[in-house]
Amino acid sequence: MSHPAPGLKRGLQDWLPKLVLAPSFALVLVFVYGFIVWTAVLSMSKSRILPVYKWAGFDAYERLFAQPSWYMALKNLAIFGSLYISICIALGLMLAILLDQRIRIEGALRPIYLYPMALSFVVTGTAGKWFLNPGMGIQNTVRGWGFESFTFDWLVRPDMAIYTVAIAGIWQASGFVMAMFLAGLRGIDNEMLKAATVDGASTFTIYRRIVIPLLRPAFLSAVIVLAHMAIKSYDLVIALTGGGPGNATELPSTFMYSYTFTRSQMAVGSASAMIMLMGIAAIMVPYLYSELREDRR
Amino acid sequence: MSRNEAAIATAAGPGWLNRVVIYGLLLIFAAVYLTPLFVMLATSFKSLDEIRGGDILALPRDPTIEPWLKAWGSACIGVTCEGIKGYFWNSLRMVVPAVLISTMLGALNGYVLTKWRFRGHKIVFGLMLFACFIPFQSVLIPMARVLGTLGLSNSITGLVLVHVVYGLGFTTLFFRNYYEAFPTELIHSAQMDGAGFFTIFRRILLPSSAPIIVVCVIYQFTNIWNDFLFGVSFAAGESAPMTVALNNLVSSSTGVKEYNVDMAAAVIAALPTLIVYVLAGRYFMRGLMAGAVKG
Amino acid sequence: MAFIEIDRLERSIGGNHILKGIDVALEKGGFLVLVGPSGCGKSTLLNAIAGLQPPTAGDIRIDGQSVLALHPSKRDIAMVFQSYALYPNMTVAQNIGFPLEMSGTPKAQREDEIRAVGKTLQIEHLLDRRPGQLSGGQRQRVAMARALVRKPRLFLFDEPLSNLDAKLRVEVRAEIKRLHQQTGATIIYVTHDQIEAMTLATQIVVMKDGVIQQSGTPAEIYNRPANMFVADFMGSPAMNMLPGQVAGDGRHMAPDAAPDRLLPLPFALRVGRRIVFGIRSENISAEGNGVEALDLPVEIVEPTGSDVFVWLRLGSAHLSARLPATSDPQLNENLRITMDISRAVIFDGESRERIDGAGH
Amino acid sequence: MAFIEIDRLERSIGGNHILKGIDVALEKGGFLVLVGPSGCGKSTLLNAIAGLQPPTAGDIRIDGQSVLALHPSKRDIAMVFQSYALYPNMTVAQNIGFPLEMSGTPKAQREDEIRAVGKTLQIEHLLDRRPGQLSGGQRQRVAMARALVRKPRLFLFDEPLSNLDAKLRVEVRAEIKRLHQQTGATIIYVTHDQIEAMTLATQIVVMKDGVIQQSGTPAEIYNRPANMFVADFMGSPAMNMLPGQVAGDGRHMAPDAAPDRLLPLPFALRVGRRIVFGIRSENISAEGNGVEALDLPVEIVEPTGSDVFVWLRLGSAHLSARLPATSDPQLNENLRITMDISRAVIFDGESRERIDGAGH
Amino acid sequence: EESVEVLHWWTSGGEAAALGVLKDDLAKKGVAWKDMPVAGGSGVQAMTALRARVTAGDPPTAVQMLGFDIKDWAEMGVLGNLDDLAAEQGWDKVVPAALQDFSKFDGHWIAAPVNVHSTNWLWINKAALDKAGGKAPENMTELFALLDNFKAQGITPLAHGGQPWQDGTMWESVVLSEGGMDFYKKAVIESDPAALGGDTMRKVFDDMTKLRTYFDDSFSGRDWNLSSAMVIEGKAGAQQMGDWAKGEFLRAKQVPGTDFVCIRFPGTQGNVLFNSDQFVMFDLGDDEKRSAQLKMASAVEDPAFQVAFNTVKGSVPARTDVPDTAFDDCGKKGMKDLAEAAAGGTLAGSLAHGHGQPGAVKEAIFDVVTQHLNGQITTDEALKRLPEAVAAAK
Ligand SMILES: Nc1ncnc2c1ncn2[C@@H]1O[C@H](COP(=O)(O)OP(=O)(O)OP(=O)(O)O)[C@@H](O)[C@H]1O
Ligand SMILES: Nc1ncnc2c1ncn2[C@@H]1O[C@H](COP(=O)(O)OP(=O)(O)OP(=O)(O)O)[C@@H](O)[C@H]1O
Ligand SMILES: [Mg+2]
Ligand SMILES: [Mg+2]
Repeated sequence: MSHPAPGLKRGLQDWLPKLVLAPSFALVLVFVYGFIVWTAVLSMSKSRILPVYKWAGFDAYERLFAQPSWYMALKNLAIFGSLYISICIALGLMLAILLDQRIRIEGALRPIYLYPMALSFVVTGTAGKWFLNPGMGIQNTVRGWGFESFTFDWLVRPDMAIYTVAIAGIWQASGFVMAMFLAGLRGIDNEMLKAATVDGASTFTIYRRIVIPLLRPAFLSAVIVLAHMAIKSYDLVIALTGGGPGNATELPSTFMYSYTFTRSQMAVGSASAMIMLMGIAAIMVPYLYSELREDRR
Repeated sequence: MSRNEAAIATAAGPGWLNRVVIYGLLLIFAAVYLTPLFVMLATSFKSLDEIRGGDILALPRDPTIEPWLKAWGSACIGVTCEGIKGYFWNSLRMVVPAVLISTMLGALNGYVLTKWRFRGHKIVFGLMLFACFIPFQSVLIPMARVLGTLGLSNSITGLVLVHVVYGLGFTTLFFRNYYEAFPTELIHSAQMDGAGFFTIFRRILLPSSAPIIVVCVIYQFTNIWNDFLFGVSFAAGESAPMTVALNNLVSSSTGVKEYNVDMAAAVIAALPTLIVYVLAGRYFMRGLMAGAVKG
Repeated sequence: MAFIEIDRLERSIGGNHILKGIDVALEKGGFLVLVGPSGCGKSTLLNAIAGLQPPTAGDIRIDGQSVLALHPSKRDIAMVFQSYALYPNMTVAQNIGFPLEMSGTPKAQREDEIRAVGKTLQIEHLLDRRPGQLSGGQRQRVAMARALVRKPRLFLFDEPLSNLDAKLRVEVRAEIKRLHQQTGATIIYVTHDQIEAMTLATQIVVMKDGVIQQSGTPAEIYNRPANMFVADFMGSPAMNMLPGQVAGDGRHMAPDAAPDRLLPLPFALRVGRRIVFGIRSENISAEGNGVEALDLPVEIVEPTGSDVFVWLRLGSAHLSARLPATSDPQLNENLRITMDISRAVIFDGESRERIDGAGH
Repeated sequence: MAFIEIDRLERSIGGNHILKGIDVALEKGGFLVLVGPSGCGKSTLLNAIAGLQPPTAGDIRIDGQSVLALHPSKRDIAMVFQSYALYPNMTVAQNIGFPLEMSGTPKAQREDEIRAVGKTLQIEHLLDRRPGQLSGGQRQRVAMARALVRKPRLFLFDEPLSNLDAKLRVEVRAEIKRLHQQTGATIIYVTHDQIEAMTLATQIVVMKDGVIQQSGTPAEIYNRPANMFVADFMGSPAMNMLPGQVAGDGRHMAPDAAPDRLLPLPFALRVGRRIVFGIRSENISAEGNGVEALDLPVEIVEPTGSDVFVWLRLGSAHLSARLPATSDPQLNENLRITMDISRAVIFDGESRERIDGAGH
Repeated sequence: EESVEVLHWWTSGGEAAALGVLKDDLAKKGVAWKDMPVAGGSGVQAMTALRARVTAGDPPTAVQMLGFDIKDWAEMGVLGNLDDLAAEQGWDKVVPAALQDFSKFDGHWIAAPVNVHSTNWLWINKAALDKAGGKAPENMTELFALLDNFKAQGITPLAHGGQPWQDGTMWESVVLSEGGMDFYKKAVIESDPAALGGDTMRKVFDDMTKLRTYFDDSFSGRDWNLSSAMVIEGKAGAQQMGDWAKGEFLRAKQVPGTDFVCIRFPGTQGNVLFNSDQFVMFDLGDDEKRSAQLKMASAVEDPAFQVAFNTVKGSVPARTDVPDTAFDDCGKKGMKDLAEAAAGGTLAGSLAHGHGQPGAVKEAIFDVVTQHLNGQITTDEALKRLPEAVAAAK
């Protein structure tokens, strides 16, 4: 057998994987990192209605941090984010554990918990706005049943509206979290649970001491997914409250959108986008680092 | 899937009481989760009068499919009154190629990043993954600029490009996690058998990737179908996707609110994703377990 | 009345009979090894004893009392699983201490006992590690420690050595043996491995398809297998089995594979009866030279270092023989062998049960 | 010039030296078995030969030509993996036919060859199944068929039997042996299992930490191990090793464990030299009764059915001895044993290398 | 063939039907209509879409636009020039000067005004008003008295939808009522800090606080048309809203003067706060497209279209030379008020609808007004924050 140019052939085989990856990587470099740089430039420009590339230094950042509503947005994100993440996880975990108890109708229940994830915010918002509105929705209905003093008017109370947004968000995402935990539960070695039973642990103890600690990776994934959804939450707020009453449900994402597009303060909007990106990076980079540092599995 | 049989069956107290509590809780939550959908469905079959006066949780007194017909075929969106059906097809024409391309690219990326590693593969992956997390509002303007340069502004093709780009991070993540657990020996074996890069992918990996493809397709399908921001920014008008049309229908600023038509349209808009979730839910779980989400 | 009594135990899952009336009795301090092919119901039986899967019928008594109504944790049984089932989120010490913690042992006492059992099993230096940082053999010992520390009245082991490599297996096996001898614990042990079964057990139970085939001491099982299944299952290489017909004076058999090469029988049988002649490879030697010697061609030679196994052709059948490491059989040449007929085992050709010399 | 020549092969991964200058030569038709503890670099070496991982230095020549520049598929080498690496989505026939398909063999011819190799390995009836529907042994045979069908000039096997249970292992081992004898293929085979190595190889290479410890025929390796590592690694139970000091006339050793029990040496050595005396359990017997006999207390008795292993105490050390199945040593009583000194192996106490009789 | 691509947010109901008139008209002239509707409160999403199109270098032919947005876009130099057409058709003479402010940039016509809305209206249920004596209120005091009466009748006195732009609409009417047109111009149009933080403004915020007490529980986030429905059905007594609300009443087959009453917001008779929808023509640099653009602009300013469109939409024509015969009572009143105000200098742009201040300032004012109305900040804080926010947004 003769191989005319073996070196060349091998060369192509060696390059092929990189060639295949290259287009995707290039797309991401341009469309994500290029755009981040672009946004950074805009945030230091004098852009208002459209991009203009006149240097303005950190003026936009100064103006951003002079806005009371920016602080409102940050505060709301803290409230919304912590509630959304913690309750989604608690509820998702509870449902997953309940569903893991040899439930006959599991196949029917799972999609019921999951389906809100499938709905677009336009749909959810339309229904939710109506449903949570005291005059038309659940409060009205329950009063109609004879409970005259029943009150559920959080949607219209500035101090409570952000909680309503959290409720809607939790309704939408907790099923997905449930699925993640259920997948984690199904991956736990059955013999371990038997061992714990023989060792004398009660069901509650088994979950508390063995199962839940073992779900650590699922927790981590859930927190990351939920955190990024919380930070990016835009649709939900716009559909449900439009940021109101007042600016009681303003979040950084809606803030950024309105400054960039409706208030013609593109530089300030871009500055807020950069701050958001930094916030996301602060969460994601350590996670990615720990995830990629050692080869798991 | 009968697990923890022992742990539960014998562990705590009278079994039946436990079962009642468990089923009770599950059913209550199911009811809570279902209520909004129920309200939407019930409303879509009611007449406007009934909606104004009535209880939102009540079943329709005289069900009518009129709102559905109107939403589908004759509701006015802008100056045309042909319902949302045209936009429904727009969405399909956008979603199918976008899902297919992003899934395909994700699969190839996952394949390279696990089975053909090179120096720096982790950094490349990290950069791609981080891309999942950028807020989309901040890329609208630059993206518009690029689409315009490419001559793709205001077109379905442009939307497909956008969704492919911003879906890549997640699809790559899914496939990478999945292929990570795929035995490398199989790749080595195929290499020795004389298969090349693409042959191995097509003949060995792809046929075994069904669970993760399902997860990826469901995830991408839902996200892309439900996207509004990109749709309204890059394809308002004739090539607008479903969500934009739905928004035009339900949030018009003046005129009588036809809630029943709105709800019918909303349900129609949600139908494909709902069907996908209900039909493929089982495979979705299986795919999740197979490593889409580490856990 | 034995210490452990399992009485016509049955279990079916969804119409499938997994256990079909199992009877076992085991004395206090006994070491019962359960063997059988995969899927025969060994784990199911162990789980039933532990209380992890309730039986459908029958009874399990320990020390004279039925334990069926007791919760697993109340049966005073410890179990070591095939995968060891160590809790990966706890340290070794916490793993070992877990059953004590569950039973409410005070912390100080717990630590003493953990240290004591750790000393016995030579894992003191590992107490602060997590299971993920241990080798297979070390994990095995931790799992054992977790069982030991409870001082239960019965230990259950479900294929504890199957994940270890050959060398480690020998070591841990010796350790389990020593443990049993030191503590006098009562043990029920599941394995696939014949050597393990033979070396550890005081009593072996061979199962097949949820039915007990034979129960007895290792020597009984090995030397006087109740039927062909047991004979074939125990021993490596498997016992040579030659079906044939009793011929001549009733003290010889004409094997079907080579009807003209008569084989001597250990006892007389009715002429013409269909039987199976079984002999183990270590009972064939190339040393003797009597009238009953056979000259058979050598097909394969397998020197293992400590021995040489040869595969001989007898008509259309094969016989394996174990020869000393020093012997040097030549491939394709004839080898003269003799069989230790006193150790041959005869089975009925129909029922496949062993025929006892006494019954002729 | 040998058929396969591996020449000072090295490989490092990220600063770690995995292979540290490996030299191997193998004749055409040879069966080379590579043994060594886990992580010593066996798979790495095989992968380098196959072309799956390039070496950092050195050369690999087949039939006189370097193959380093060739793509794996062009080296004309087939490999059977530990996990068999069957393509789960293809039928058995498609699996076997895959390499032929890749080399562009026409369909009709492919089918003929699949059927032919299927016949040889007795898997004809399985051709339409998928790997998931096969037992371990069947999978193993399919993997072999896939390698065989290519008729390569070299086969590589990476622990092909380690996933099988003991019984099946013996069978498949015999099958591989037969195959080698029938086809005269050249084979490099990795295993952990001593018996496998001994029975299959024409040449054994023992590796440790990326360095070859010894290379030779099975008998050489077993009987004349180059050093203590090899002696300890080959054989089960491991060779008894007693460190001590040459004493008296230079033909005896005083073991450290019991300095007063002098052991005879096979040849004379300088008095006072530190050595290690090694003897395998099958070379200790309870039969002889000469002057060199020792009376040692029995610590453990392990009857395996075919043999009885006893562990004897010699001072603070232990000796294992293999006795015939018929013997009945009593626990804690003294047993009189003799050693076959001609088969004892002596190692230097410092270098741990074997000391040859010739060199005194 | 020629075509126009029109970006607008008149996506449904009467508005879309009104636009259909224009579409048909153009079709007759051989110009095809490519529709690009983007719904969402006063064009927020539409402006986003527009920005994307302009950034992409592919702007639509014509875009519905409001007030200061037009100026902003004109400043970017991306709009076309309609001077020739305007000269030919004499737009300068028939379009009120206050409107021209927005339709022209640097003295050049850049947009074709479609209509004029005015925001300082109050819509009252006739039956409820009759029960309360039948007299329409003429100042804030009378208004509060009327609302008290409604409350006594057991209906929601004031139907209001709690969205920032609705809050703003109400606020600007109150500003106009308390301070008159001069104050409105000073505080809102010129954003004089003293006026924004002064005593008159305190009265405005006090009024707002008081008005808040006449809302029902579920006002927050409610669309304005639902509030109108409450007035129509008699569940509520009155609603402060722009003249587009009339469409709701008409569609419910109600007759002005019989079933409902339209009055200027108490204390603002004679003053008009307007906003005007205009079609802005982008510079497309293509003669064929430009010709279609001009045809469309000309069609928009066609008196017949002005009548047809505005009778449906509830607004009044942007041209003052259109006869009012086709309009109902409220429409006629609107046209008369507009003509008077234009002549008397009491016509000013509506802040809430983008004709008082650029978007940034408008939103900044909304922030304060909305937060105050919802009780998040006190009147004192509002008075302090208002000038600050306006200054910061500039
Ligand atoms: N949950 C179950 N549902 C149905 N059949 C089951 C279930 N669990 C076990 N079985 C069946 O019961 C039989 C006995 O299983 P068991 O685990 O006891 O076998 P085993 O003897 O322990 O096998 P191995 O040696 O492979 O562990 C098997 O045939 C198995 O298929
Ligand atoms: N990709 C890698 N990166 C770093 N080290 C590696 C890599 N692959 C293997 N090694 C190291 O190389 C050494 C040799 O590995 P190899 O797989 O050749 O061992 P082996 O002898 O085949 O062991 P086993 O018998 O367990 O299969 C091991 O110590 C291993 O940790
Ligand atoms: Mg089992
Ligand atoms: Mg290996």
